[in-house]
Amino acid sequence: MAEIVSLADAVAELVHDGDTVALEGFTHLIPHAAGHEIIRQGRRDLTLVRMTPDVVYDQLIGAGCARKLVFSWGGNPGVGSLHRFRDAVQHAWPGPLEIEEHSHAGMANRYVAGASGLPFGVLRGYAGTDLPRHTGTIAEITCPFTGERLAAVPALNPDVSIVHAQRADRHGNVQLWGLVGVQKEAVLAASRSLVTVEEVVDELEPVPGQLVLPGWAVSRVAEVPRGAHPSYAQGYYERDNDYYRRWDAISRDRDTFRSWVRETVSGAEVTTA
Amino acid sequence: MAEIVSLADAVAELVHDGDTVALEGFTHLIPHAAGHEIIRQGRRDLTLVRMTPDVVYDQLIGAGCARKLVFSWGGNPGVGSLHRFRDAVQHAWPGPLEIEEHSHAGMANRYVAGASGLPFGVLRGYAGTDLPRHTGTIAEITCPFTGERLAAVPALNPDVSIVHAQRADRHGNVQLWGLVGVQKEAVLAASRSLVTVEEVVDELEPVPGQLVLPGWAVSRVAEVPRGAHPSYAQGYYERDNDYYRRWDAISRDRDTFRSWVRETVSGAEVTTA
Amino acid sequence: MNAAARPETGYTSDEMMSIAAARALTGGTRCFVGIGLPSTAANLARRTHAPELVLIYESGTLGSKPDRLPASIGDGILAETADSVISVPEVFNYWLQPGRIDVGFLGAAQLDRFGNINTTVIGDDYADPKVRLPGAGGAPEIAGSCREVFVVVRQTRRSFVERVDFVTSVGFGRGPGDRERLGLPGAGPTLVITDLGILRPDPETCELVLSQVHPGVDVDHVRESTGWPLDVSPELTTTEAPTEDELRALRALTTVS
Amino acid sequence: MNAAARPETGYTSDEMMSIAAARALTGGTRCFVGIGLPSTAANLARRTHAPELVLIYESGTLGSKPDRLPASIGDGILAETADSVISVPEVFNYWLQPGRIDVGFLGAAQLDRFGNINTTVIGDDYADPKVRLPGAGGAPEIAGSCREVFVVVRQTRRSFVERVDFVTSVGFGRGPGDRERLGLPGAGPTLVITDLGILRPDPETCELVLSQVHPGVDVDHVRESTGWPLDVSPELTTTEAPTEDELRALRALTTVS
Repeated sequence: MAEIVSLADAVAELVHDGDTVALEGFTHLIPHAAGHEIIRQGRRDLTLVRMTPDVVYDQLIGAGCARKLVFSWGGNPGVGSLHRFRDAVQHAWPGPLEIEEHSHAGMANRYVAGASGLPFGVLRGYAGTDLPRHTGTIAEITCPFTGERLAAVPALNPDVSIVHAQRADRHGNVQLWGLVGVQKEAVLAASRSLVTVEEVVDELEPVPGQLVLPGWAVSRVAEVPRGAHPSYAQGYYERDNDYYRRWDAISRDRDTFRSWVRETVSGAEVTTA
Repeated sequence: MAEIVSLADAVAELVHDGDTVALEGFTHLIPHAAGHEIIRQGRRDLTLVRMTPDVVYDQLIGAGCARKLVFSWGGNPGVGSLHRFRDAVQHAWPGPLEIEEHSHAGMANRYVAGASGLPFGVLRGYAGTDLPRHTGTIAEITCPFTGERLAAVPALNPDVSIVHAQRADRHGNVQLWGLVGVQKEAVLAASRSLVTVEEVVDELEPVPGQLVLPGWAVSRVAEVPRGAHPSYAQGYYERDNDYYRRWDAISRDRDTFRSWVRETVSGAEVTTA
Repeated sequence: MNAAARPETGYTSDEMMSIAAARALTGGTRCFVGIGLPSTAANLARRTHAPELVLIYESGTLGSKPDRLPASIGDGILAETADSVISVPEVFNYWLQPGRIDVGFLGAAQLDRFGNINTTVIGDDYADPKVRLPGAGGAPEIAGSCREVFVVVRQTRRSFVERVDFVTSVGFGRGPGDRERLGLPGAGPTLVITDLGILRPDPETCELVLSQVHPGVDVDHVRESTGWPLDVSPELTTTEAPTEDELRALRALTTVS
Repeated sequence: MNAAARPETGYTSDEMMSIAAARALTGGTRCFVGIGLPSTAANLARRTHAPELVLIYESGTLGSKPDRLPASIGDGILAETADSVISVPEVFNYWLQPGRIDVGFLGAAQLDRFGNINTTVIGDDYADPKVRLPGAGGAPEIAGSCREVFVVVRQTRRSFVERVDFVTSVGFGRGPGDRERLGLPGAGPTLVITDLGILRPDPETCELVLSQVHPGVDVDHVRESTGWPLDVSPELTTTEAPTEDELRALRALTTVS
């Protein structure tokens, strides 16, 4: 049964410097509060994994938590570019950022392989693109029955995966619905996992389209109302589209970003490498 | 959009002699009525695919519809053996039955590969068992990243897959819930598909745990109330456990079985090869 | 359940077997419940001393809490009472294969001295078998991937053989080191519960050894019911007889269904 | 949408582009809707002449029917109005990869004469790019597996280049036969809709050729806005101007969001 703890305790216990950490949530249910807690606790040298590094990863990268990014699409959805991500890749600020770049299909299959206890996944992908020239984790594999050649990608098995969900019960059983993305796979692929939830309830009323993760498959649950803001939690609150638009201005300038970290993530400082 | 037709028309149109046909449903929602229609229309030389060939496949095999069986567990669940299946394997009655035998994990991954448009699936399976010595469709594959050796199985892509569901709407969108087994994979893996449903409704009210197949992914829908009997349809009727027990006696004896076919499947005859 | 309760004890040997098997499941163990005898034992355990037991069925249910004995592994009660209902591919790929399950609970038609299981064919010729059995089902991967495997099976000379006619599910293969060589992550069959007693693998030889007899069962009778020269543990113990509570719970479970 | 409506026409070139793109989607086409401009066009088509259009988003929705323009490809309205909500791995593995989708609708940062798309980096050095773009997302496999691909992109000398700096998604590679050699099942980019006109691949050379100009657009201006010597089809036609209904529907859609 997953233990129910505070967000600060969960991050302190589960996320260590140098870890490979995945925060997942496809537009919906992005664990922003957990991301801020990682910044607040000053974690360093993380390998950050995420299909769609958007604003929360821009913040983590800008704050100097990351050594490496494993991803398939890094942008501010509906707005434009991620300026902290760009600044790290183009100008190594606040430090150099190694990248390992895949397609969505590849990343999804890497999580599936990780969740399945397999060392690799197979897909029809990457053929003819320039990705395999720059990404070491794309290989060719031959079908033993037909001789056909396909792409293989290694399993993703993060040290910690963090996702946000609508609800958990007191045994740590987790319930989410709406767009469920790759959250189940991310949690099952990881050695340790944290689920932040809108609320802890006595009984999980069934909801159409729900996905339930048994408490015994989750390490820690933390109750964090609005923990996905500015993304949304279906049934709880809407996406704060203004925040995403405002982020463009905040993140464009290093000093504005520094002030944002100091003021918003309560006193955390950006240290440059 | 799936066309809504009668069961007889659907089987006449979709299932041809010599086809590879999968009827799926894991204990729940087994398409018995469709199986009987195949017997009634006298289909021959079918390669029958099913993870758990139980009573409906005992009937199809006994009635002489099958040339080959691809499966992972053939029994009468909760009762014992399948006597028609045994008689076919042990005494070639009513004709010889070729078998291709896998484990559940292997069959499930064969359907997944088929649904995914991949030529093969990968699993940790079969190691140390005698299955690979007798089943040609099990191979070894090496992970291109770790060098680890795993099992590979070829995709299953039936000519026709048939499943039963609780409901469809008038566009042929299909809704099922409860144990969903491998039905989605079976339908998506097949060239053609038939879904028999308890009822066709105007609107599919969402149900927790539902699986919805869009009408454009299904070839034909046929309304067949109680079409899963003697198995069950959650929310509609219970499993007829007595039927399964009675089947043991009916199927033990060839003549009793012949009479059953004649009387129950309206006039069909068993022809021996 | 075959056989009536023996007048001298007030319970049948099958009842003793189910109760002994149930006792082996404790706490919040995640248990993959195979078809047949294991389901009775697992449900009994959950209804008596192990209410936190997590029952997983290959039909796609995690954490089923049935209030009667399911008629099959796909009984609707399993889905209706589950924490989560998932597809069959997901059961095998996301839950069984990565080693998330503590105990795989299996039956057997034949079992050999190294705990290998046959549920495929009786006879030497696969193509022309003496008896065609149901086949593998989920068992090969349950036997491979669960952290340990408990087998529940009635003990006779026909079922307990020197070497199974067909290895459907691997126990210890041909002996020490075989599981490792085959890359099977789990510990294999650590416990075999029969209607006569309990066998455990010898840690050195991996051979199944009689470690416990049920009350009133003679060791010689167990030997005669075994198709290989059965070793008996020097620390042989006798199973505690079923309690009134256990018998009542078992009978309530099996009568209702 | 940038730029105000030109007084002489009453609509902007972006509006013309979205309307031209929308018109390309008809009937019950299954359309995989990429991020950005494609979503506007696909939603416009569904709201006007193609109510049966099946919209599929990589966020996990089959058959979304939003009544406003989604703010992103993961907008809640897409899940709430979908026939089926599925996981992201399922979108790619069960629905895209096997070729079930008729049209993949993509945007681009750079596009070359063979319809290859770059959304990864601008500049020659991947490790030290001039501009770091968002990356691949779902596009490489959308471009590979959909039966055909429509690209919507604003046409400038910077975006329409002789050869993309980085092939994120394959169009026709280096020319005829390349898709077949790479094992890509779909027909590739059969239609490129810009703010100036429409380009189609020459069936022999696979090179993008101007086949249509939007009303009031000069062919020379299109040539100047293209980074390679642009061929013009001998059957060049002019796009029908947006109707009042189309403009009203487009503006209703984009204003509400």
